[in-house]
Amino acid sequence: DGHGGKLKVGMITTLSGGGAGLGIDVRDGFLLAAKGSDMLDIVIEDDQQKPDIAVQLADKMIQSEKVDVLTGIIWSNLAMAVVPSATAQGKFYLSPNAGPSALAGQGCSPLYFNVAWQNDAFYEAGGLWANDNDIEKVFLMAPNYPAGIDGMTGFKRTFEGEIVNEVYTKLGQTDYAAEIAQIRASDADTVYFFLPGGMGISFMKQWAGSGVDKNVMGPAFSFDQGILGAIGEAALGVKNTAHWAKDLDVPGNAEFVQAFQDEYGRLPSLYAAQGYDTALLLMSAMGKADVNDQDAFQAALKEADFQSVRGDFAFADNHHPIQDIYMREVVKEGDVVTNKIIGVAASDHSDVYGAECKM
Amino acid sequence: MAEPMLHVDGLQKAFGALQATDGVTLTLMPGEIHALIGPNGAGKSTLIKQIAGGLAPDAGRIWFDGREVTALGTPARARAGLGRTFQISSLAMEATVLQNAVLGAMGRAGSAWRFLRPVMRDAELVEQAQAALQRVGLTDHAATRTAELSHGQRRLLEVAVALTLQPKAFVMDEPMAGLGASGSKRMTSFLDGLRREAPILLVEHDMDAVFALADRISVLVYGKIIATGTADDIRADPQVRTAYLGEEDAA
Amino acid sequence: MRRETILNTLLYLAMPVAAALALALDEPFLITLITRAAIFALAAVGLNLALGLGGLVSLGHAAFFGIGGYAMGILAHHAQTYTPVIDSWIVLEGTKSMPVIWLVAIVSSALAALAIGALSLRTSGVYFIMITLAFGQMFYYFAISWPAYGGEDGLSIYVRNDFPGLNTLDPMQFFALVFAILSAVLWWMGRLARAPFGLALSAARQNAERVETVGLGPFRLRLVAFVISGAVTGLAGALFADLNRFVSPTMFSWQMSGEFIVFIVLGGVGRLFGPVAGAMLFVLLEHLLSPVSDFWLIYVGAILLLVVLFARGGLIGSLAGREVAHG
Amino acid sequence: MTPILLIEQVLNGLQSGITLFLMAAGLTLIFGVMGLINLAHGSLYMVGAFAAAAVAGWTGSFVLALGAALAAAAAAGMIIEMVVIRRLYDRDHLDQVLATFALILIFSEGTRWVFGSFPLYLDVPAALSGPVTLPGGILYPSYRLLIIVIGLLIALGLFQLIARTRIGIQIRAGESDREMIAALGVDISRLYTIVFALGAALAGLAGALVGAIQSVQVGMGEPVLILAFVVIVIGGIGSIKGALVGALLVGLTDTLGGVLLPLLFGLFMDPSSATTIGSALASMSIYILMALVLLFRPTGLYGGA
Amino acid sequence: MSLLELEGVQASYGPSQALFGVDLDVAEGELVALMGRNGMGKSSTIKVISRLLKHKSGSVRLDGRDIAALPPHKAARAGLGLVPEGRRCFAKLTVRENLIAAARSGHWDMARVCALFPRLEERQTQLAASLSGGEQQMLAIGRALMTNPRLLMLDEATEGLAPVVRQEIWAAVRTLKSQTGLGLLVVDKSLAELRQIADRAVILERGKSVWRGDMATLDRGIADKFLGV
Ligand SMILES: Nc1ncnc2c1ncn2[C@@H]1O[C@H](COP(=O)(O)OP(=O)(O)OP(=O)(O)O)[C@@H](O)[C@H]1O
Ligand SMILES: Nc1ncnc2c1ncn2[C@@H]1O[C@H](COP(=O)(O)OP(=O)(O)OP(=O)(O)O)[C@@H](O)[C@H]1O
Ligand SMILES: [Mg+2]
Ligand SMILES: [Mg+2]
Repeated sequence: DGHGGKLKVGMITTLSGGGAGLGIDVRDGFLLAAKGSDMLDIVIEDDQQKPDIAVQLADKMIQSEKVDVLTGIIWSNLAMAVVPSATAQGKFYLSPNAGPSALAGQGCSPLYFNVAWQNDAFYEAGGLWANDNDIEKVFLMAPNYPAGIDGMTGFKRTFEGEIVNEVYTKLGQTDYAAEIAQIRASDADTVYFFLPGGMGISFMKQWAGSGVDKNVMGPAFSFDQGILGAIGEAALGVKNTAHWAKDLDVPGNAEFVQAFQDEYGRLPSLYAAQGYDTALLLMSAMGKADVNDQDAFQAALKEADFQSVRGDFAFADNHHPIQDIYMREVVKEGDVVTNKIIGVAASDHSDVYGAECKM
Repeated sequence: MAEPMLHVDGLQKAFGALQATDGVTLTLMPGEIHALIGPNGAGKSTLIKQIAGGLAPDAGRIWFDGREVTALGTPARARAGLGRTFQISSLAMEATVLQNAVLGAMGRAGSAWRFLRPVMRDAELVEQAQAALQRVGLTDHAATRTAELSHGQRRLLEVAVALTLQPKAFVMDEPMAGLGASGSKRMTSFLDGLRREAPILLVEHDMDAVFALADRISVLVYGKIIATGTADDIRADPQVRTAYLGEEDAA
Repeated sequence: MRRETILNTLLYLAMPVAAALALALDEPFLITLITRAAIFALAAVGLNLALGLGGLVSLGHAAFFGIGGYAMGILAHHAQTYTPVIDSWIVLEGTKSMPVIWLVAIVSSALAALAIGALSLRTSGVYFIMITLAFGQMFYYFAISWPAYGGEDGLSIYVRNDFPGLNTLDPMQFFALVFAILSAVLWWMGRLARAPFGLALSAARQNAERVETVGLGPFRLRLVAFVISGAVTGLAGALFADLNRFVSPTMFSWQMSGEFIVFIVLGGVGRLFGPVAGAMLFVLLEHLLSPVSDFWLIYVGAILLLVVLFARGGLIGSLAGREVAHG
Repeated sequence: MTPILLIEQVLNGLQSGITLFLMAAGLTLIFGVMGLINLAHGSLYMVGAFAAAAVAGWTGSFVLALGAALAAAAAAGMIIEMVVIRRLYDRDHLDQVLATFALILIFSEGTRWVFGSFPLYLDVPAALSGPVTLPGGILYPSYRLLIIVIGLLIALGLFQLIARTRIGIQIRAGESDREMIAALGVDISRLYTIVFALGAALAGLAGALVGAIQSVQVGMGEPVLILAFVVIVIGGIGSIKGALVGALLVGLTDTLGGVLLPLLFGLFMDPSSATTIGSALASMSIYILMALVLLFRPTGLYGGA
Repeated sequence: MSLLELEGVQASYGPSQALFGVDLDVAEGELVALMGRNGMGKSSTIKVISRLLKHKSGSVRLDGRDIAALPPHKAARAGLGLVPEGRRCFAKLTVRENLIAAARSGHWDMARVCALFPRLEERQTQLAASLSGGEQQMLAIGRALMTNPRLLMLDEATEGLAPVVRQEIWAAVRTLKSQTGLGLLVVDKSLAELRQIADRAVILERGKSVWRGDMATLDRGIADKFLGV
C-alpha cells in the first residue's frame, strides 16, 4: 500500500469539552495496544463532540490523509453522521464505542465492524439478570433521546417482570429530586436507569441523600471508573452490566490493566479496554491480509483472531460482537470505589438486529 | 371660519395619581403659530406626545386635517402630515446629517420598501433633504456624522428633518432650547416665515420668541389650560404672571 | 478605492483562489473546508442583516439554520426511502433536487422567522437576545426528542442532492455552487444596506422614535429584516446539511447561534464582509489549532479575546480603519 | 398522584428554584447593574465547584471547601474584571458576548488542563447527608433545606445592598451613565470591580453548594447559565426580587412540567407516546414560560421600562 | 491665586479637533461667563475641565495643581461640580437617589436643595426618567450642589426652564456666589442675565478664546461680532 507497509489509521474522537474523558480513554487504550508496534500510522483529531466537525474530519482523513481505516468515535449521533459515508467511500470503520441499531440492522456494511457492543446489549443483559435474580417491579429512567429510549426498550425486550413506571428526563438534567420522589412513591423494588456522564453522577449523589432504599441497576456507562471517582461511596452496591471489568479473569486482562496504569497513572475504564481491543483486532487482521484487498481484509477482521481483554470475542454476521456480558457490583477496595464482577448476565450475547442486515 | 388644522378635544392623561393632562381642548388654525407655555412639569410635552401619537390618552379625541386620528399610531399621523420636533434631540446619531434628512424625505415619499437602489443616489430625495438643511443652515455639515454635531446644531437638524416631511402642520417642543442668542433670533425669523407653509403648535420657554411669534398663546398649568389669548392678553394676565412669567417680562 | 473595498475584494477572491490552489495540489479536503467557511459566512451574512444593520441581536438564528437543514434532511430522506413526506388528503413526495430543497428551506425558515419575529420583536435589547434564544432552544429540544427523524442521532443522507448539470459530489463543483450563492447574497446585501430599506432599518436601530416620526413603522421594518435574515440563514442551513450529507439537532443548538455571532463580531459588525472574514478566520483557526494540543480551545479563546479587546471593529475594522461601520 | 407526593414535588420545585436563584443572583447583579452580559458567569460557578472539590479533597472539610469556593471565584472574578471586563462596559452587548464567550473557552479548557477530563468528587458533609422528616411525613434531604435557607438569606442581603445602600445607588447610577457618575466624584471602576467579584463569589458559592449534589465537571456551568439567564429575563433584568420570583417560577415549571405533563397526555394517549410527547414538551416548558412572560411583559415581571 | 486656570488648551474628538487654544481662569467667589455661538467649543471646554475629554496640549490647573493626569472622579473630588449639557440625570433612579448618589457632606444637603427647588421635594420618589424637562434640569443642579463643590460649572443650566424658575435659578446662583465663596463657570445663552451677575466673561470662537475681560467692558460691538446679538 501507499504508506510504506504501514496501515494508516484515522482516529476521530472527543478530546475537548465535557465529554473528553471517554475519548481520551479510547485513544489511550488504542495507543497502548499499538505501542511498540510499527504497523500502524495513527492520525488523531478532536471532534469536539459535534457531528459536523466529525464529518469534516472524516473527509479530511479520507481525502487528505488518505487513511485506510477510521475509528475512534464515541457517540452514536456522531457515528451516524460519519460511518455511512465513510463506508460508502470504501473505508473500513472500526467502532470502539457506540453501536446504533441502524448500523447493526438495515444500515449495516461489510466495511463496518463494531468492536464494542450494539447499543442495546448491556440493557438486554440487565433484563435477563433481573429475571434470574428475583427482581419483579422496576422503575425505568433515561434521558429523552434516542440512546435513552433504545436502552429502555432493550431492557423491556428481555425483562419479564412488571414495569411500574417509565420516566424520560431532559437531556443534561442535573436535578433529580422530582424523579426520586416519584420513585419513592412507587412500589418498585428496583430502579433501572441510564443517565450518561454527569447526569448519572448527579442522580446517584442525590439518591444517596434521599434515604430511599431500593435496588439500583443500570448499564456500565453510569458506573465506569472515571465516573465512580466522582460519585464515591454513594454508588456502593449498585449493579451494572458490562462486557469487561478490570478484575475479569481472562488471559491478558491483568497485563492490560497493569500496563495501562503504568503508562497513564490511572485505572483503565471500559472505554480504554474497547480502544485497546480495537487496536488488537486491527493488528491481527494486518498479519493476514492487505488492507487494499478489501474482501480479504474484511474476512481477516471478521475472524477476530485476537486475544480480547474481554475473553471470548467473535463477530456475528452483521459484524457486531458476540460476547459475554457480566453483572458487576460497585464495591470499595481499600480506598478506591470500583467494580467487581458478580456473575454472568448473558453469555454469548448478540444483538437482535442482525436479521435485518443484508450484506 | 376656516376648519382647524388640528383639533384636540377633552384630552385626559394620568400617570398614577398625577393628572398630567386634564381636559385639554385646543385648536391650531391654518396659518397661525399657536404657542403653548406653562411651568415645568405642566404637561406640555405630555400633550405633544399624545398629539403626535407616542402616548395614548386616557380620554378625549384628536382630529387632524379634518380626520379623526385618535386611534392612529405615530407613523400614520406622520404620514398624514404631522411634523414634530422633540424637546431632547432624537436623531439617528451614527448616520450623517444628510442621511437624517433623507430619512425624513423618505417618510414623505411614503415608502421604505425598496430593496435595491441606493437611497443616496435618489436625486429627488437628496434634493429635498439638501433644501431642508439649507433652510436651517446646516449645509456645511451635510456629511458630518450626527454624533459629532454640537448640541445646538442637533436642535437645528431636528427642525430640518421635520421640514423634509413637508408637513401640513408642525408641533415643536422647545425648538429654541440650546440655541444661542444668534441662533434663537435666526430660528425666530425662520419660524415666522414657516407659518405660511404650515401652522405651528409651539412649546417654548423663550418668551422673547413666543411674544414675537405667537398669534395665540395658551397657558397650561397642572394639565389644564388656564388662559388662551394674544400676547398682550397673556402678558397682562395676573394668574399667568405668578404661575409662569414672574417679573421677567416687566423688563 | 477605499481600503475597505480593497480588503473586501481580496477577501472575496481569497476563497476561489484558495479552492483552485487546493484543486491543483490535489487536496480536496481543503476545498471542503473552504466550502464550510463559505456556508458559515452565508449564515452569518443572513444574521448580519438583522444584527448589524437592524441591531437585532438574535441568539436564536440556529433555529433557521436547523430548519433549512431539516428541510433538506426530510425531503432527501423521503426521496431516498421512496416514502412520501405527507400522505393524507394531499400527497407530497420527497426530492433530491437542490433548487426545490432550497426553495422549501427558504420558505419554511422565512415563515418561522415571521412567527418568531412577530412575537420576539415586542421586546428589545437583552430581552430580545434571550427570547430568541428561547425559541431556538425550543426547536433544539423538539428536534432531540422527536423520534420520527432520528432525534438526537439525526438523519444521514447517503448521497449529496442533485443540481442540474453539476456533479455535486465533486468538491470543487459543490464549492462553486455555494460560492455563487454567497456572491449573489452578498451583492444583494450590499445593495440592501444602501437602499431606502437599509437606511430606514439602520435608523430604526439608532433611534426608533425618529423613524416613527417620519412616518415609518420600526416594527414592520425590523420584522421584514428578520424574515429576510432568517431565510438567508435557512438557505445556508440547507447547504450545510448537503455539505455534510447529514442533519442533526446540533444545528439548532445555542452554540451554533453563538458561533454565528462570533463570526460577525470577529469580522466586524455591520460590515458587508465582516461575517465572511469572521467565518474564514474561525474555520482556519479551528483547522490549524486543533492538532496543536488537547487544549487548543484555550488558544482560540485567547485569540477571540484579543480581537474583541484590541481590534475594535473586528478584523475588517482594524485593517481598514473605522471610517464606515453600519453601512 | 397522591396529594402528599404533589406537595413534595412542589417543594422540590421551590428548592430547585432557590438553587437556580443562587446562580441567577450574581448574574443579575452584574448583568442588570453594570449592563454587562457575562456568559462566563457559568465558568465562575465551575471555578467555585472545582475549588471546593479540590480543597475538600485535601482537607476533608466542607466549610473550608465553601470558603475556598468563595475565595477562588471572587479572585477569578476580580482578575477577569480588571484584565478583560473593565474594557467592555462601554461596548455594546455583542462585544461582551464574544469576549465572555472566549472566556468560557479559556476557563473550561484551563480547568480541564489543571484537573483532568474526569468529573471530580465532592460530597455533602456527613452531618447533612441524610433526610429529615417534615410535617406531613415528607422525607426531605437536609442538605437541600440548607440550600433553601442560604438562598433566601442571600436574596435578602442583596436586595438590601442594591435598593437601600448608597453603594447600591451608585452602582445603578453608573449603569445609567458611567461618565456622569465619575464626573460627580465616584470611583466607579473600583466599585465595579468589587461588585463583579461579589457576583463571582456568589456564583462560586452556588457552584460549590450545588456541586455537592451534582456533578463537578468541566462544562457544568453552561446549562445552568442558560437557565439563570432565563430566570433573570423572566424576573426582569437587574431586579433581585425578579430573580427570586423568576427562579421559583422556573423551578416549579421545570419540576412539575416533567412530572405532570406525561400524566396529562396519558389521559388521552397511549402510555408510551404520552411519556415521549409529555417529556418532550416538558423539556421545552421553561422556554415556553419565558416566551409567554415576555409576550405579555416585554421587560420581564419586575423589569423597569 | 486662581481657583481654576486654563492655558492654551487644545483638544480633539478622535481626528476632529474642537479646541484650538482656550485661556480661561476663575477665582474663588467669582462668576465667569463662558460664551460663544453654537458649536464653538463651550461644552468641550467644560468637558476638558471635568476630565471627560483629555486635552492634548496646554494646561489645566486647579489650585495651581495640574490636573491633566487625574481621572474624572478625582478631579471631581478635588472640588469640581458639573451640571452637564443635556442634564444627564440617572434615568432609572428616583429623584432622591439621584441626589444622594454622589453627595459629599458640606453646606449643601437634602434640606437646602429641596428648599431651593421645592418641586424636587414633591417628586422625591419618582423616577428621573419620568420628570419633565425642567424638573430634570433642577435635579441636575441639585445633584451637583450635593457634592459641595468649590467650582460649579453650569452648562446651559437654564435651558428649557420656565421664566419664573429661571429667575429662581439666577437668584440661587447669586446667593451661591455671595454666600459661599464658590467659583462659578457659567455657559448660558441669556446675555441679559449674565450681564447682571457675571464678573468676567470669556468668549470662544471656533475653539479659541478670542475675548476675555470684565463683564462691564463687553460692549454691544463685541457681543454683535462674536455672539450675534
Ligand atoms: N411616564 C411618566 N410617568 C410618570 N410621570 C410622568 C411621566 N411622564 C411625565 N410625567 C410627569 O408628568 C408631568 C408633566 O410632564 P411633561 O414632560 O409633560 O412637562 P412639560 O410641561 O413638558 O415640562 P417642561 O417644560 O419642563 O418640559 C411632570 O410632572 C412629569 O414628572
Ligand atoms: N462627541 C463629539 N464628537 C466629535 N465632535 C464633537 C463632539 N462633540 C462636539 N463636537 C464638535 O466640537 C465642536 C465644539 O462643540 P461643543 O459641544 O463644545 O460646542 P458648544 O459651544 O457647546 O455648542 P452649543 O452651544 O451648540 O452647545 C463642534 O464643532 C462639534 O461639532
Ligand atoms: Mg417638556
Ligand atoms: Mg454646548
